[in-house]
Amino acid sequence: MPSLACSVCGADVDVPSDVMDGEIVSCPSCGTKYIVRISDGQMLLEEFKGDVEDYGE
Amino acid sequence: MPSLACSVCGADVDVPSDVMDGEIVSCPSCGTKYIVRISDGQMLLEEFKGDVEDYGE
Amino acid sequence: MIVVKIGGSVLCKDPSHVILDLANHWGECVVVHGGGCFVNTVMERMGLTPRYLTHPGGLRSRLVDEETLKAYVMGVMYLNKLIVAKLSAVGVPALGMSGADNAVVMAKRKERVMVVDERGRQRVVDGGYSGRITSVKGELLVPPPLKVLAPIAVSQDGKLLNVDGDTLALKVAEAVGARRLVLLSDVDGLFLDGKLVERLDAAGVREALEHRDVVGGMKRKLSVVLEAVEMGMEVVISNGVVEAPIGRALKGMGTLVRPG
Amino acid sequence: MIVVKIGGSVLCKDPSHVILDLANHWGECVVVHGGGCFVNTVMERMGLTPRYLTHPGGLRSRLVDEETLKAYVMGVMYLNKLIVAKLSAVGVPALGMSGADNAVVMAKRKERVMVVDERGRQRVVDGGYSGRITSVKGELLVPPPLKVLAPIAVSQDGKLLNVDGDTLALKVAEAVGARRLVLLSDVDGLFLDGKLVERLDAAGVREALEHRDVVGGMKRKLSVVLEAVEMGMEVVISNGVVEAPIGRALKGMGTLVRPG
Ligand SMILES: [Zn+2]
Ligand SMILES: [Zn+2]
Repeated sequence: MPSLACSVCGADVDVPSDVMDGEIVSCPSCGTKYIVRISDGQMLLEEFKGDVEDYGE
Repeated sequence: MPSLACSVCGADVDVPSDVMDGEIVSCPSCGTKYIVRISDGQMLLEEFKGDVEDYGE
Repeated sequence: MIVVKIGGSVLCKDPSHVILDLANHWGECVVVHGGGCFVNTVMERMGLTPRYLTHPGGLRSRLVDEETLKAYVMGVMYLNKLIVAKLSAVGVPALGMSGADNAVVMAKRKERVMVVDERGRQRVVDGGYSGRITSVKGELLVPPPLKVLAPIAVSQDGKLLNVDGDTLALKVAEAVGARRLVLLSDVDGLFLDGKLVERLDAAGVREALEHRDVVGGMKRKLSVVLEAVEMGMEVVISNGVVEAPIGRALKGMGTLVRPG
Repeated sequence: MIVVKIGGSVLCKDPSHVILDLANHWGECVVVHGGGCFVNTVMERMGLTPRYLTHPGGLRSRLVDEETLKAYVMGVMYLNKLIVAKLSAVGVPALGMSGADNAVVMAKRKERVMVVDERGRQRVVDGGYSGRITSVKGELLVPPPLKVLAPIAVSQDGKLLNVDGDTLALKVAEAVGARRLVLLSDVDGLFLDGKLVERLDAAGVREALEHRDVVGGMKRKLSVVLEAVEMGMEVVISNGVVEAPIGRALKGMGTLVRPG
C-alpha cells in the first residue's frame, strides 16, 4: 500500500492500492482530510477544505 | 375513369382513376374547382373555396 | 404570495387539473416546475442513458454532462411552453422563463461534489452542469403575468445549469417573500409506515428524515421542506393530479408542515 | 426600432459575433431567431426524418406532425435559452420568449394547405402543426429587456404551432413599427448569377423572385422582403457570422432593399 507524507504533521498517510482520483483519505496521526489527486501517474494529496457539495447530509 | 356530377352546372367531372384524397379537379364545362374527398371508399366533390394556404405563389 | 411547485410526475401524468386551478389562484402565485420523467424520455429517444450520482447520506442527483444538459434544457423548456400555452387557453396571462431569462436565477457550477462510488468509497468528482443557486431576482417573478419558471439557472459566464426543482421553488419562495410553498407531485403527501402523515412541525420533519421509508426524492424534498419551515413558511406536500389541487393544498389536504 | 432575425445557420455555425454586437444595439432591437438546422439534428438524434411539403410555385415547408412539433419546440427553445444565457454574460438583459408566452404571437393552424405531390398533382392536405400568424402584441416586445423570440406561436385553443422565422420577423417588425428589418444568415446577401446584389427596390425584388437562382429558402425570404418594403421598411439581407454583423448590416453591407 503506497503512502504519502501528511503536510500538517509529517506522518505517513496510507492510500489504497486501487485508489481513484478524488478519493478521500485521512491522516491517521492528526486527522487532516485529503483528496487524492492522480494525474500523469503522479499522486498528490490536496487538503480537503470542505468546499465540496455534499447535498446537506 | 370515374366521374362525378358538377353541383353547379351538372356536367360530368372526370376524376383520375388513381386519384388521392385532397386532389384538385375542375369542371370541364363551367370551370368550378373541386377538392376530391375520399373516405370509406366513398368519393365526393367539395367545392374549392380558396381557403387553403398556397404560400402566396 | 404562494409558490407552487409542479412536479414532473404531474406534467407527465396529467397537468390539466393544476392548469385549470391556476386560473383561480394565479394572481398570488409563482409557478416552478420539474420535468425529470420527460427528460428521461427525451434522453432515451436520443440514445442517452440517465446516470446518477449517489451522495453520502443516500441522496442521488442526476449526472449532467454536456449531452445530458442539452436533453435536459430541451425537455424542461418543452414542458414550460406546453404549460404556458395551456394556461393561455384558459385565460391566464403566463410568462414562461428559465433562470437565464433576465438572469433571474443565477447559480455556480458544482465543480466538486462528494459521491459514494461503486466500491462504497467517498470520492470528489466534477459536478458537471449542475448548479448551486446563488441568487433569485424575486421582484421579476411577481404576477401579473404569472411567471412559470423552469429548473434551469445561468452562471456568471453564461452557461446554462441544471438545478433541482424543489430547491429552486424554495429559493424562489424566499426571494418573493412567499408565506406558503405548495409541492405537487403524483402522491398524496408523505407516507410513513404506509400511512399519510397529515400534520408535521419542524421537529417532526427532522425525525421523518431519519425514517427508513424516507429515501431518494422524498428525502431531498423533506430537506427542502425543513429549510422552508425553518424560514417560517408553511409547506404542503400534496397531490397534483386530482381536481383543484391548489385549492385542496391551501386547505391543508396532503401533508401540511408548519413551523411551530 | 430594428428587428434582427438571426437565422438558424448563424446559430449552428457561430453565434458569438451577433451576440457580442447585440451589446451595442439591443436598446433599439427585437430579436427573432430560427433554428432549422439544429431542429434537424435533434430529429435525427430522435430517429425522426425531416419531411417537407412542396407547394405550387416551388416553395417548400416543413411537414410538422406531432412528433416533429415536439422536436421543433425542444430544438428552438434550447437555442433560445443558449442565446439568452450568452447575452446575460455580456451584460445584455434579455428575455427569451416563445409566442405562447403572454400569448404574444397567436396563430391559426394551417388546416388545409396546397401541395404538389410526388406525381406532380395539386392536392389539399392537412398542414399539421404549422400556423399562420394572426396577431403579434408589439407592445410586449419593446426593450428593455431585449426580447428574444423563438419561431413558435400559440393557437386560440392553447396548441403550440411552428411558424416560419422570417415571416415572424416581418410580423414583429410590423407590430412594433420597426423601420428596419435585418435578416442575418451565413451568406453575404442575395446572389444572382454569382454576384452579390448590393441594392434593390421593390420592383427589383419582384424581378429577382422570377430569377432561376432564387429557389427554396431564398425565395421565401424574398417574399417576406417584398412584403416588408411594400410596408415602407428598409430590409438588409446580410451575413451573421462575421464581426459586428448588426453594425455592418445597418451600414447597408449585404443586400440593402429600400422601398423607393
Ligand atoms: Zn497528519
Ligand atoms: Zn360545372
